[in-house]
Amino acid sequence: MNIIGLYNYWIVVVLMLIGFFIVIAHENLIKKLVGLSIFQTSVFFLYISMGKVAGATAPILDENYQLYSNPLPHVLILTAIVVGIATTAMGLALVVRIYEAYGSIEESDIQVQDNNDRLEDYLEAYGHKNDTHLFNQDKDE
Amino acid sequence: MQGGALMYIIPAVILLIVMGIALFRAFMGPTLYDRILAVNTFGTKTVLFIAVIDFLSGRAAFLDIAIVYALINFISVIGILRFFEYSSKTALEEEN
Amino acid sequence: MSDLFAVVMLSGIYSLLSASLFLDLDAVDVAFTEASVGAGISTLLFLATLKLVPRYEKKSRYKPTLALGVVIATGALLIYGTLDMPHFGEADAPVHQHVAPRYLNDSMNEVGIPNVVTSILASYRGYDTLGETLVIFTAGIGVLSLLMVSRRTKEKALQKVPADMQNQIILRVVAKMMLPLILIFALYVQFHGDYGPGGGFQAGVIFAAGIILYTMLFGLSLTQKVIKTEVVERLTAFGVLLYAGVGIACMLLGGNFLDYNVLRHDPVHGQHLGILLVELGVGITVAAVMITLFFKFTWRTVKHKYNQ
Amino acid sequence: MELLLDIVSWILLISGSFFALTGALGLLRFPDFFTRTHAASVTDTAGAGLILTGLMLQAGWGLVLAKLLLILLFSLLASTTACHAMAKAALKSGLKPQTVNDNSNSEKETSSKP
Repeated sequence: MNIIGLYNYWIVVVLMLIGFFIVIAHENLIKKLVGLSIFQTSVFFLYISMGKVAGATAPILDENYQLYSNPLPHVLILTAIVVGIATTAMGLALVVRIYEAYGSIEESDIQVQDNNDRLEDYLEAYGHKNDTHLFNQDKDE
Repeated sequence: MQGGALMYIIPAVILLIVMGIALFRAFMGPTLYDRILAVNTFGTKTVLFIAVIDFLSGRAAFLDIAIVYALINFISVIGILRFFEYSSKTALEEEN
Repeated sequence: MSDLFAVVMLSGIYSLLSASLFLDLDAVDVAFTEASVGAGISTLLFLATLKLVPRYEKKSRYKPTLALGVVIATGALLIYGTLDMPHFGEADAPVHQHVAPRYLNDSMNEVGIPNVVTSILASYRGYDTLGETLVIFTAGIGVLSLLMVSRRTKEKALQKVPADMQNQIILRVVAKMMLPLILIFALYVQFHGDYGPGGGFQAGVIFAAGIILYTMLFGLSLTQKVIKTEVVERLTAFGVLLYAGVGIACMLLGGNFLDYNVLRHDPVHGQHLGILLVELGVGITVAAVMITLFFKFTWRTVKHKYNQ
Repeated sequence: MELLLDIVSWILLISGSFFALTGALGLLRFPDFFTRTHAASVTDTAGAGLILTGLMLQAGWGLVLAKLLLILLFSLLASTTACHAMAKAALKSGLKPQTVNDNSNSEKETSSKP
């Protein structure tokens, strides 16, 4: 078994893991989107490298060439790239709105604010409107 | 054209080295402007690299891609610079 | 790196590099798309967003140990999974057995254009591409509704905020010289897509990049005189309608949906006409959506500046 | 005739590569941003011009030649303008060129730009 011939998949795996790590380990939403696009590119690499045939040329028919790479992955990925940018733009628009609503694009800040809101609702619902010391204590943390 | 391949291989290799150096500068660059400069250099060298590679592979029809690179490189550098029109004071702040 | 700006710039380089890699793997059309989309529009959109949100990342309070563990475990599983895959560049891998030979051998007789990628994109897998175009259209609508700016705010803001880069005279002159070349090149890519790398997706993005360059240097109010926002927004829908309309025309002429053979007396000529129209629809939608996206982000910035 | 063309394009390609390499060395080794701009932009223009002309001689008449000319035009216009804009933006944002007095122990490779 010649294992070295699989190196293209390993590159894909490494890239995919870098993207994955950025998405789950960083709290900044913009960085998460960058990580997502790296992840996306690794999938593109997977498809395109599968379509490659050794010694072949690009699939534009020409009488001088006989062997062409597989054009089907190219088509799938070509549209995927453009759709990818459209979804990224959607994500960026959401980030802008989140920043306008919360004043932060860090996940933990957003979570703290959400929890505070929920606590406030809870206190209000159970008639502890004036027990603000509870609320403030939580906020100080 | 007997000398053929070698004529293109030497410039291609040198351009690759240059691209590597530009990438290094983009990572290291103490100020942000160094990074922008490195990005620009990287882009122009990629254009040349693709042009040379096209001749090496013999299918010169792919020069379109080099043109797109040249355009996109210009546009993105302008975009980056425009970003600083608003916040030129903060542009020099060093990142850690 | 905590400076998001540097992150965005490096991701632009990454995108250029990956486009070179695609070129090396014979995927010319994909390299084309990645270069114009990934390095161009994507960087510009990220920068436009960074103008609206803080530029520096906060230090995370958590240690990334758990995340690293999860990632390494996933990686080990994936590597194990690759062991059964066919080798890189093998000509008899299963991927190359099923439909690809048909496309490569028969598309010249059935569709009659040399670029196999275009003939698959627009003809063999026309449904797919219609779906993708709709997705782009939907994303455009989504951003449109998320980042709405009322007309009154726009008008008020325009009076106060001067055009960007007012003082960059050299840039403006050079950009004016380059703009026609960019737009003509976009049209060339659009209509030469049958014979070389290119097509609606790439041409749309390049066209949009040209308009965005103009907007960046001359400001939104001047761009409004060249190309109205309302017109661009209508054009997003028009592209999709053109695509679907070609399909319906095929049905009315007695064929299946998106079966271009019936458009002309000669099937190959019909295919040519169908692909041309469909690619035009794709190009219009992509260009209009990209321009709309950029406009929306820029309007948002103008609004924020005005409110301050 | 063909031999002559070959020789000329050899010379052009090699000298273009040489310029590109020196530019990269300048980008790597020069002490501050303005000197680096100087190194990168000047050699960018020279290297691109020489390499593209070398390729043009090999292309022969046709669409390829036209495309190469277009690339040459773009790179001449775009890279010089971009470098100018960059240097201007850097100067405006308060980045000062390093002068001899700033660190007298460094060699002659200091900025000449105002």
